[in-house]
Amino acid sequence: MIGVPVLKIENLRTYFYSSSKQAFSRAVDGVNLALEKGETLGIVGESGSGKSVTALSVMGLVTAEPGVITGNIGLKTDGVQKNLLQDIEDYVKITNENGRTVEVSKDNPGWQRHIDRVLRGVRGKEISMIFQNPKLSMNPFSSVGKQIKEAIMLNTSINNAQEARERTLYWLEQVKIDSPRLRYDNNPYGLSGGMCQRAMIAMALSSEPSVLIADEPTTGLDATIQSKIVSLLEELKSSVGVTTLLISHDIDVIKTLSDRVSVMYGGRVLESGPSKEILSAAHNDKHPYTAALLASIPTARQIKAKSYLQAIKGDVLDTINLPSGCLFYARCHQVTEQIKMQCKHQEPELREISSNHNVRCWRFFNA
Amino acid sequence: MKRYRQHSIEFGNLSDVPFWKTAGPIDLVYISYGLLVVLLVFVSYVLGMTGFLPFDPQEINLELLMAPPNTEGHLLGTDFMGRDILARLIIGIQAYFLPGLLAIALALALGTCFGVLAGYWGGGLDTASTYVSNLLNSFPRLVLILLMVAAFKPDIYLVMTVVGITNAPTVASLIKSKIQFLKQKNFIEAATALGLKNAVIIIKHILWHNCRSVLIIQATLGMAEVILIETSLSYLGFGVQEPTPSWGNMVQSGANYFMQGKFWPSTAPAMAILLTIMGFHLLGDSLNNILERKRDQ
Amino acid sequence: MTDTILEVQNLKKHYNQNGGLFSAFKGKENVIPAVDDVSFYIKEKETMGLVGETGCGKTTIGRTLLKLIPATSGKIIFNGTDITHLSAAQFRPFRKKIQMIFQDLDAALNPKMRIKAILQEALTVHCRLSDAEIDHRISELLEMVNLKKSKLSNFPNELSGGEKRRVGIARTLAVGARFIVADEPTSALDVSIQAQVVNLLRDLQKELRLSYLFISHDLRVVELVSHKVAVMYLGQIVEMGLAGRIANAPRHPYTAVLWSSLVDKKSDESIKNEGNPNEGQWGVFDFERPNVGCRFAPRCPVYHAKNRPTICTDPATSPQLQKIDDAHQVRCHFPL
Amino acid sequence: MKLASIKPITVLISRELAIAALLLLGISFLVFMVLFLSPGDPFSSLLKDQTASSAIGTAARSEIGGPAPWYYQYLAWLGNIMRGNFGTSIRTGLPVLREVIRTGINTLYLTLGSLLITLLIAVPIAVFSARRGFTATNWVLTMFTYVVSALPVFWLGYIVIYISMHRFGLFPLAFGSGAQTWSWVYFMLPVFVLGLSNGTMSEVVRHLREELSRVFSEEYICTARAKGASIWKHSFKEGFLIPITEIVATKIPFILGGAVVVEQVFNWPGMGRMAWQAAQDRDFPLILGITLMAALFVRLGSLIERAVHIIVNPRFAKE
Repeated sequence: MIGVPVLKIENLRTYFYSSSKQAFSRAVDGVNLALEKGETLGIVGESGSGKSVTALSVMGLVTAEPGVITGNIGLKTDGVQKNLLQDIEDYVKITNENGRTVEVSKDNPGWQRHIDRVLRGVRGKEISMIFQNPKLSMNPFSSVGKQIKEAIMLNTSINNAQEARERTLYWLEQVKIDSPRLRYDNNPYGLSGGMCQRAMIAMALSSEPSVLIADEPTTGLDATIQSKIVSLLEELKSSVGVTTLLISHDIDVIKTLSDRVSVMYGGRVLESGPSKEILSAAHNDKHPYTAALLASIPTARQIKAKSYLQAIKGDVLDTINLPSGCLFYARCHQVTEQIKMQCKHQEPELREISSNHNVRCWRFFNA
Repeated sequence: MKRYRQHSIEFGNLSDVPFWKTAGPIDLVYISYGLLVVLLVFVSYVLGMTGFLPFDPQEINLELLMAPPNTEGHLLGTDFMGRDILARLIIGIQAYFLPGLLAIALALALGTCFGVLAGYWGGGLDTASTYVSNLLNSFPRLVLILLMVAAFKPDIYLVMTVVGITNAPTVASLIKSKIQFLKQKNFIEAATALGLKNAVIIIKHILWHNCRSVLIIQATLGMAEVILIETSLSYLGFGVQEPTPSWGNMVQSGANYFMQGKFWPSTAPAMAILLTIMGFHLLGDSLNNILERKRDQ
Repeated sequence: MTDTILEVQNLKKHYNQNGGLFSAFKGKENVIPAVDDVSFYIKEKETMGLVGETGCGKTTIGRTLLKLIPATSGKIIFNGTDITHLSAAQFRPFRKKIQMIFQDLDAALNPKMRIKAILQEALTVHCRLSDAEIDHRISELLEMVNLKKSKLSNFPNELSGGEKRRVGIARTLAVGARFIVADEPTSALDVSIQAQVVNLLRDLQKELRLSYLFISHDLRVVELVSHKVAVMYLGQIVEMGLAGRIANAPRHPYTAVLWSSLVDKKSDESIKNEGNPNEGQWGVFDFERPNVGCRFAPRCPVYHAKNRPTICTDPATSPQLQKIDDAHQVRCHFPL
Repeated sequence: MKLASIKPITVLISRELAIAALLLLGISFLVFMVLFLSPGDPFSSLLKDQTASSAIGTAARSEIGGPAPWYYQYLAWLGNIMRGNFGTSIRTGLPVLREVIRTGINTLYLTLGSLLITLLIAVPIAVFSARRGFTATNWVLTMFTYVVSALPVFWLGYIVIYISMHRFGLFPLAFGSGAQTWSWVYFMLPVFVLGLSNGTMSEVVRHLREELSRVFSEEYICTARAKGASIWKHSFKEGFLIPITEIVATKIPFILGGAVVVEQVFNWPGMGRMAWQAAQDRDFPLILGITLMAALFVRLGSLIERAVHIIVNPRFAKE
């Protein structure tokens, strides 16, 4: 599986400033990811873990200020190598004190113009995105077909309207919308949530991107529809074979669809590796957070026995007031006396514990 | 380059950051200016009431007609009858103060009633109140006032009643949308489910906790409107009548001399109007920014 | 000991969808049966789960029980009293006993009030208490729901989702609820917090002898917490029975489809039994919503497998909820 | 079923028309009540020279033997209006309807022209500040809108006249003579003054800016950016078309009110000036006709707004 990554994110930091709290919310804090050709990389995490912000940062769609402040996003497709965060240093000045960022200056309008320029020809063409709320993500003032047609005309070599229409219908069929000809002229509000999501998927794939980013594609849909969308994505994965960055809080979805997975927490990747290894309850060597997350989902045995769920103690991380040691320390149930001080005061690094499996935990370093 | 700086101290409870740190600095400047204007209006009103003025505003001085500013102690000059402009400006606020408060009170009271009826109970009441506000909004205010003035008599209180009533739909729609927002968040249902009485929900939770800032903002903007209306009416000759000064009729009478190049008798009150209305507008808008909008989320 | 605390008989709630001012002239009324002829009962200390897709009317049932919206017809009997037609004032004493946890975390929380004031209001709404008693009760409540005392002085927007949910639960307990309608209590929460809240609700049930109507679309959680489960489809209960039975031996095709849609079951078992028998047969997504006959028929795998028998769609032979086993009812002509 | 519940556009628009008609009826009643209640019973005097043609009025009068009850009077009056008989002006003796239409066209020109000016100034400022956030240029422009909306409009008018007299040698009294070479400038002046200083500029800018920023942060705009499409194209309907028609509809009454003053300043032979004259003379038939006509303008404006809403997206037709 070792190849040249199509999308390589290095040391991405995206901060937001809360004026009412006079502090930074460290939404994404030094994330490294590599997406290889043909694979599906899942990012799993709870709300506030920074998984969606990572995706938006790649697409340059972060609107809250100051937004992306450091990093490197390398995109390599068909021999074209591009850094999507090119020259970010010209727009951002960071002041650190005691190893923490205390002040950021950013020329936001300038950066916005710059990134729009850099990403022209990347958005849509090279990377497409599926969003989490299908009904709100489609323009309510325009028909579904027109919106897909627009994407095709903008991002592919087709620039004949009639041809683009045919292509649109082809994609609508590919995502198994019933009577695509009828749906072509429907406005999004005439469609159900599941159908809208199918149309969104069609739109994202229609521009034949190198990378597809799917941000919570099943959230907010009914259970039966969710499973349909998942099986559609599964099918498309084998038929179209697009490189995918899949983001979800739903472990089951990630488990079904992704080859590798990164677990995010508090803006950091805590663990990454093959999803079969990480997300199966049977495998033992994993980050305590991943283990606890898996344990908190009711299993068939628990349901039968009506037993208590293994809840993770404490509350979700407040990204404004991050602890100085391991981010998960306060909630961790695997802290031993031996490593307690280390956990509390020093943040572990992401290190390989077996092939392709990296974990950010002190437990594995002393052994 | 915009600077974002982390709070230097280690904060425990983040809610303790004072509000003036959280608000945009420009809004604070606007608010201070607006509050200054409000204060000046109050002080002028009190000065006018107590007669504590630099000159007698009604005293005619035929030797000093149209004196330019800063002659013989007349800081802003004198008007066509030699009356001190500053004194007349100060006493002129009397024309707005009580009628203006009447208009605002009327607008808020009526608007709140209609807003609550339409938003809280909805249904037919909502349809009816939409109809009434559409009806009231159909008249250009000044034309309606001219009609009233023609039908009854040119009286500032009558005019202000009309202003108050025609302002009510704006307040009503704001209150209504606020209530609908709370309804959408199931807040009202939750309160009912708890067992609270309608009156408690409306008065305590809706009006006091969630609508008071809306009402304050509307009162502020209402005052600006009152001054603007009175000015226009005075110009048309239906406002406060000479010799009682109001800023409107001062501009109007001064404007006759504008063509002769004597700008001060009308410029001084016009500037007073400009600065005051701007003060109220800025105050209202920045209060809206600070109180009504969550800038972070 | 096992008295029936709440009984619902033939509850109906129809919405009139009309165009306001001029609807009277059009004559035609567009009636949407959000809840259509629903009957069930809940015993003390019991949890009944209510599952179904968005728009199936499960939330409407919860609201009707609390008389937040009036029922069109039917009967709601609480503790032996028919509460269907009580006026708001007559019903107020019952609000002490029947409470609701709303899906929206912010519903119970006035954004301009501190947590303490919110709890205080809930404590004093039905009875007068001295300040000392209030303080005492508040600390009791905090302990019950595992909330730190320091949070009392916070405003709701300073709390995390889990804390907001706890305050919401504390508020219902402050009133002294016996029966709680929990409308999607975990859906707005993160996975790690969901488990905490589910555990908390179950603890409280044991301690305070509460009964729940647990409305959720999370099938696993419903199966875990409830004693019996009702499955709703387009306003009707299509199957009702003991939780384990519904989940593992469903008789109604819809229930079967619903449970088979749990994604993880598929990924775990797909290797073993390749393909789902229902797969591919109901590719219709924006499905029809018939008001007569069997409502599930257009999506039903059995209906299609049996070559669309007319008995399923004929208005005269609408399927009725029938007992097929003790404590297991199904609304289907061809139960699995 | 979902699709079926969206009614065709013609039905929705005819519904709006019916509502507008109902509102006009309410307006006429309100106006009637004002005059009916006013001291000196101007209404009877108004009706006196009209009821000759109205059978219902005379019948009622002879039946009761005194002044007719209010609803008879109202119906009689309404019947006259329906037939286009607004009575004659007390002062000039000319038929009201013709006078109102004659001056109404002038006022319409003034009103629409100044609306255009307002939008031409406000839209760029709003777009600029919605895109750029807070900057120095922005602040200056915003302050400018606050200043012009707080200025007494007639005072600005005087300044403009003063300048035009001294710079261009134009005189207000020359309106209509058309002899001067610069006369078209003079036609533009009142439009410009009213457009600038009708007291709504800051509000218009604020409303537009907020709507635009709201639309820019909508999720579908995010989608549009993600697929590389122009956000202007996608935000046009919700961010420009709808707010602008909304402004046009809601600000017409304000601008008509301002027109009364501006027409006075510039001797513009419009409806507002006539209203002022009528109010001074207590010329009831005339002011009544003007009020009704002004209300008709306002209703037309909001009818256009509703129509645009419906055509742009039938889903919004339901309030």
